[in-house]
Amino acid sequence: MRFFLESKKLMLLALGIYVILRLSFSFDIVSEYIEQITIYVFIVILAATGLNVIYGYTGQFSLGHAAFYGIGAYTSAYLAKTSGLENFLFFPAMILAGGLMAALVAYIIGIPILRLRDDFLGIATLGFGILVRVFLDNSDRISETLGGSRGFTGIARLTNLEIAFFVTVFLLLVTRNFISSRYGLFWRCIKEDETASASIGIDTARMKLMAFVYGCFLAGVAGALYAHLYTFLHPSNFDFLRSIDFLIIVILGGMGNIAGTIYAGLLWVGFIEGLRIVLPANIVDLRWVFIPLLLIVLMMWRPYGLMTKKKG
Amino acid sequence: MTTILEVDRLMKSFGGVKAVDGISFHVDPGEALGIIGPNGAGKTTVFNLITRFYTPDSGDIRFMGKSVTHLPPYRLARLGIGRTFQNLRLFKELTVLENITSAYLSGHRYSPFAGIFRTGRHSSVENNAQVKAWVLIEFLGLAGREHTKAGSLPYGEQRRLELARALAIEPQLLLIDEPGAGMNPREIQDLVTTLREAKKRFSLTIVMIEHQMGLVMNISDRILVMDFGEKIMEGTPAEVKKDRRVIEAYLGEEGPA
Amino acid sequence: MTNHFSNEVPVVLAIDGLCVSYGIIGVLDNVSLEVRRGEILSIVGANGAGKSTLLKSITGLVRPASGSIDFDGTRITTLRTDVIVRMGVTMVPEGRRIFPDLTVKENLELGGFSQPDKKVHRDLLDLIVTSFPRLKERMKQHAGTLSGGEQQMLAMGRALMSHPKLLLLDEPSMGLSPIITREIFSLITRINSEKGISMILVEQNAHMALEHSHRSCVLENGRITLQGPSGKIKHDPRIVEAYLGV
Amino acid sequence: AKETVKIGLITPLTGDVKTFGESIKNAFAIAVEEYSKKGKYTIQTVIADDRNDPTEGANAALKLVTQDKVAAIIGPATSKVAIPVSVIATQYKVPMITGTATNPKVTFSDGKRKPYVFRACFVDNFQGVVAANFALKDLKAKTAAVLYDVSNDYSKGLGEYFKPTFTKGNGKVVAFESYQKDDVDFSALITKVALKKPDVVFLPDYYNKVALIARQIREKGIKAALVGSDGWDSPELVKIGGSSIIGGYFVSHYSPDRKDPIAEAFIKKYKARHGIVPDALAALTYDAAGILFKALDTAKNPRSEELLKALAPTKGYKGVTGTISFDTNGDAVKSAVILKVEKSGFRYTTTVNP
Amino acid sequence: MEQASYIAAQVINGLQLGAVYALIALGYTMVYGILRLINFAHGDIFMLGAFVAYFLISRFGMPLYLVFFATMAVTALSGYLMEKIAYKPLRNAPRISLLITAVGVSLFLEYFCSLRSIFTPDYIGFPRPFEMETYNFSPGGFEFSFTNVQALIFAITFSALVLLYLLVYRTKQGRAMRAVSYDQETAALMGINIDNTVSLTFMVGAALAGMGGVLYGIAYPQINVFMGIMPGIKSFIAAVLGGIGIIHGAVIGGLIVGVSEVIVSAFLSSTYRDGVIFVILLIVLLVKPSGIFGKRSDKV
Ligand SMILES: Nc1ncnc2c1ncn2[C@@H]1O[C@H](COP(=O)(O)OP(=O)(O)OP(=O)(O)O)[C@@H](O)[C@H]1O
Ligand SMILES: Nc1ncnc2c1ncn2[C@@H]1O[C@H](COP(=O)(O)OP(=O)(O)OP(=O)(O)O)[C@@H](O)[C@H]1O
Ligand SMILES: [Mg+2]
Ligand SMILES: [Mg+2]
Repeated sequence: MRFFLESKKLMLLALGIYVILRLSFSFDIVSEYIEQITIYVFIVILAATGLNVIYGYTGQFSLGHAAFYGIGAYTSAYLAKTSGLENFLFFPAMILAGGLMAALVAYIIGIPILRLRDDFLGIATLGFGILVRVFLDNSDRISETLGGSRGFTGIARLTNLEIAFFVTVFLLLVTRNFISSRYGLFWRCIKEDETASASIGIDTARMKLMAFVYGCFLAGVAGALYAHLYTFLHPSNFDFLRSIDFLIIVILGGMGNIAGTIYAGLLWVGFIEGLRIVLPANIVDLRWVFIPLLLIVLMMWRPYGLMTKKKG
Repeated sequence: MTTILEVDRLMKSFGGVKAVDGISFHVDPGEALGIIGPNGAGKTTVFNLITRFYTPDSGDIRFMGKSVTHLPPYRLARLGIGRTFQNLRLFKELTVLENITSAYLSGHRYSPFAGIFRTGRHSSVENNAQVKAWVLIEFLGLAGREHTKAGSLPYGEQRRLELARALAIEPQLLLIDEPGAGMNPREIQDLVTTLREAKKRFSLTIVMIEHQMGLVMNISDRILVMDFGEKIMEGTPAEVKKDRRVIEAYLGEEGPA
Repeated sequence: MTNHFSNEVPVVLAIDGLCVSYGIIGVLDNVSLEVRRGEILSIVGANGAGKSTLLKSITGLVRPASGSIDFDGTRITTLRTDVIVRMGVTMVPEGRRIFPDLTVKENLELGGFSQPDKKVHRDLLDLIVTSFPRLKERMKQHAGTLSGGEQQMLAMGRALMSHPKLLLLDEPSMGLSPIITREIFSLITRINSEKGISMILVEQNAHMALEHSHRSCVLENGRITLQGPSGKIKHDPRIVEAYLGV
Repeated sequence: AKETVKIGLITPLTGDVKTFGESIKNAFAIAVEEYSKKGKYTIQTVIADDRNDPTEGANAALKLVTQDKVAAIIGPATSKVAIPVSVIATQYKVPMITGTATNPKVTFSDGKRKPYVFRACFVDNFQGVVAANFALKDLKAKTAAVLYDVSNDYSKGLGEYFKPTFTKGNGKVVAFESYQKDDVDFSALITKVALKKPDVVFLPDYYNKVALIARQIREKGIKAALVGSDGWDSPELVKIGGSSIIGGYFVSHYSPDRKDPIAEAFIKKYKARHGIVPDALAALTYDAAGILFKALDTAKNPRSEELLKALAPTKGYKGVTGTISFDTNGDAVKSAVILKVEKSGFRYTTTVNP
Repeated sequence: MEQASYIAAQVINGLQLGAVYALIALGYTMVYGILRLINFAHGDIFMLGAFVAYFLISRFGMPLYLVFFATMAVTALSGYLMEKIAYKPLRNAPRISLLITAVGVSLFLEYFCSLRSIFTPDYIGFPRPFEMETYNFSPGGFEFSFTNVQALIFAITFSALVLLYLLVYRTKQGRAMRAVSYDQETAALMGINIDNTVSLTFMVGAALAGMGGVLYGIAYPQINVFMGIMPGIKSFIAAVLGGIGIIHGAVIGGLIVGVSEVIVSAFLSSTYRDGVIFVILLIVLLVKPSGIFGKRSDKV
């Protein structure tokens, strides 16, 4: 298929990375901790890419991305657990279900909410994030399995390097093509000027919704992978600060820059976990003092994202 | 069909100000209509009402015989009403080429699936878009700039790019709001030539708002003069130039500057 | 207008060897010029020649890479915009830039922000209101809802409120009806002759610019290619060909 | 030289419950130091911060287990972090003892016992039941109101176990109201509760919330007795709550004023080092570590199987928080004490056996 | 009658909470107005205010009115420093980078202050400098009561509103603030010193947040380094609800958020209080995209 032919170089690169990772995992060159973090990085990149589509490309400010990540996580975990199909065979279907549920919710909430712009949209999505958090906290009223504020326990560990890697790479390629198609072009037009976009015949409401739904779909898929990697879900994993995490990655990577998102995801998780390794025991409590400092310094150094040199 | 656009007793007020006060006019296919009038007469508002960026308080707009008053802006664009803006509205971070292809592609579809998996439909539509864009780039003298970001073009080229973008939706009716603003007399002469040629080549009907008499008097077959949201007169350029009311309200005593 | 400014009239503004660039793109290349007290200097040039950039560097909105700018004998090259403004240099920016959510009156008052004298303030307001009756009707309206022409009048009026010694006008007639354009230019002349305010006038409408200035410069690709009394420049064949049309 | 054994401590050293993490870290350090003097092995502590975040906790646990290769884990402090860590402990067969995580699912979930996971505290249901019985029998309460934090599993769990016990004993729960983690304004709830005039108000939450609620309860003129849980145990309780909280009762693990040499020794040491009386978190962690070290000494070797064999049958361990035995689920079986809040501190009232 | 008294009691409860939100929202609105920046660290300035007041009262036993002034001075200074150190270098950067920096500043303040060598990670009791008194009224059998704490909060919030109004709409500095908030370059062309104006705005906003912190400590006498997060978010929602950039909008928005939170807790369940705020916000924004008092003039 052309899809694979056109991305030949990238596919080869991906394959190379995969082989290196697989070998170092199989031969215990790195600890399982590093393995887990590596897989986690893919998940974070995938979710952040979703936000990049929504915000970086289409200019729709979202402060509630983690909510969709959470919806994907809870949906797929719940389906897998209650259907008894907690195995590798059905796992792709469960991942898809997580993504689709996030997309569906995004669709329903997007119709009213996406009429708002900029910070107003940001605040509305932030509010939605809080709403989802409240819902998850009380989810045990709906089903004991969901666990409410006690957390959703006993999820099968189905996410492994292969699944996480290939799902992420495939969806990144899809995203890249999507963005270079007419739809991606329209998204960028809308980001620049909505009125002008409408004047050349772009159905702005529909395109914005499409970007939002797609971006949330990616978050949902990432959430599904997360649920089956960490095997435990807690509402506090999907709160405002997690949304900010994704936003930080998008901005560090540069708005509308997928490669940047990949690097920034790696850097951000790498830094948070790396400090865990390098900080001496008596000052571990400084870890979260250093992390924001690094963030501030990075922003001053590269206000347009890591990949873009300072302008002007 | 005799008229391409019919505006019927259009009204719009903002707060207490009646920006457009029951204006009616029509545009025939293939003609160029100029709209002039003092600042604040409501000219731009008329454009915004036709393209539905503002909702009319009352009145009706018919395009090619059908009422389009209720349609959203993007539908009007797809029906064939193109426009430019008084204060440039380009996609500044997009290249010249992208500015033009986006307009073409909005009317030439392929599915998201085709886009993601690069089907044959995708390539044929995309190829056509490039071809069409190149025609416009050459036509408006933007060759060599195609990969420049629109925002970093000099002002005059930005104006031309906006025109190219409006033409890329393959409109039948083109509404242009002060294309000559910020141009020197020499550049205006060039613009006259370009617009004349565009009209012929793309069989356009043009409605133009303009304060530069050198431009509007040269292009228009007919001129409509507005003041206080109303039509104060309508006629050929020669008639308008002589009209007392127009001279008093708009042109000033010494004739066109 | 005829040029009657001899060398005895003091120089208000002196620019020497000014170079400006945005990033790596050079915009102004070794520009030198002078404005004498009470003089109107017009700058003519194609789109993108760097006219606005020149005005912005005078008011400190753009930092020059090299060269110097002196106003009234003081070096202002590196001063902050508000300091320069308070020294008596005011600009009417391109595209009006009025404050859309403030009323017309508030916009005018802001123009007089650096004007401590209440009496001068009131007199100026009166002058502006009589010069632009249209603004008077709209004193309480939000400036953002004015039409393009009304906004340009407001921008002019606002600049005059600071009682400047040197007024920089960036395309004041852009988007204005012929009658208002003429009014604006006659106002420019009147202010100049009555108040003796020196001006730099950047204008696309080359006919009007040459008509209403004492001296003119032609700016092409960031360099001054021609300079002289407006009366003379008006008839220069190169100018006629490139800027005036037939 | 003695053989070195690595023990991991996972605890929140940053974030919203940093306070817990510090108490736990301090207590653990004392336990390690004491053990080093007479124990079989040299202990090397590896400390990891979980920021009270499940993902961070899981990452930290994996690091300790697969990278640092610790022999056992002490912690984490809260259930939401202890649950994912317990999964990892089970998977990698590393014994883990949490001092303070009270959610039943830490040791037992989805119908399965997590064989490597233990805890030194009692579980939510026990405390809820104890508190309800105390209210019924000792306070002779007929009606009760429950206010709990719906987003805090600890608080919610206790509230939910209190209710049926109290109802079964012919009491009536006249108000069962919840609030959210970040709430500080409980006026609406309390105004509501005031109308019902309950005999007792059950406040199963941490001291900071309880103290605020207690103040607002008294300010609204409610005279009901206040009853709570081990989360109350902090010197700050009285500082924040002032006179409103005086006279309240709460279930706890140990009483600082009970004559008990082990407890006294620990309290003295802790006080000497940190200038404050240890809270329940510190005492429980000290006991958790003590149980682990005892097993370490009895086990053939400090590897997982053998350590587990020594740990699981722990019976009658004499700790600061009472005599601890593990039941088949690895949960501590021990008596609870009821303490009364007084101006000078917490006074021992009675002991309740399971 | 009893029901009416109950409702009245709940509304007064809500107004108390709302008035504190309003104070924080005022600062948000001002800073947002001038830099279009959602200053996430604003909630932490509020926290700082509460801690400063705590130290002043418990360590130095300072009288209350002095505590207010001293706290406001300290938070104003910290607002000033925050702007100069973290935000000013990014004045010409994209707005979103500024927002991320603000998040960084916020996290930094929280985690830094939670170090025992700085403040403390504990929840600590705030020493209320006076005894609470309740005043009961029963005009015609309709009973309601309020406390001296509530009276203090209302009085201060209301005077802050009036003073701020005078500052912004009646003084030259206020006009400068508004000009800078629309267009910095043009404001500079009016002879306005941008740096000073931005600094002033930050200081005023931070002083209000500091005052909010003191009142919060008095009303809900317990403080912690993370105490600013939720009130911060809710106050920003309040500011948006009322129309961001509009002074009285912030106050009305704060009161709406406070009252609806309490009313929902009273008649539905406390669980839904945050959810309901979102629903109200959404409805308001969909009907009026710029908030209740928000202005808009988007000409095409
Ligand atoms: N969005 C709006 N809100 C309020 N008033 C408006 C709005 N748009 C236009 N107006 C008012 O309507 C009137 C007509 O404005 P319009 O822009 O149509 O004038 P115009 O004829 O295009 O003028 P110009 O030649 O200066 O561009 C003006 O008085 C203006 O103040
Ligand atoms: N902020 C900026 N960043 C980068 N390039 C700029 C910037 N502003 C202007 N330029 C470029 O500098 C050149 C000169 O611009 P300037 O605005 O000074 O021209 P001008 O003579 O005033 O033209 P116009 O008649 O269009 O107003 C143009 O090529 C323009 O694209
Ligand atoms: Mg117009
Ligand atoms: Mg210019």
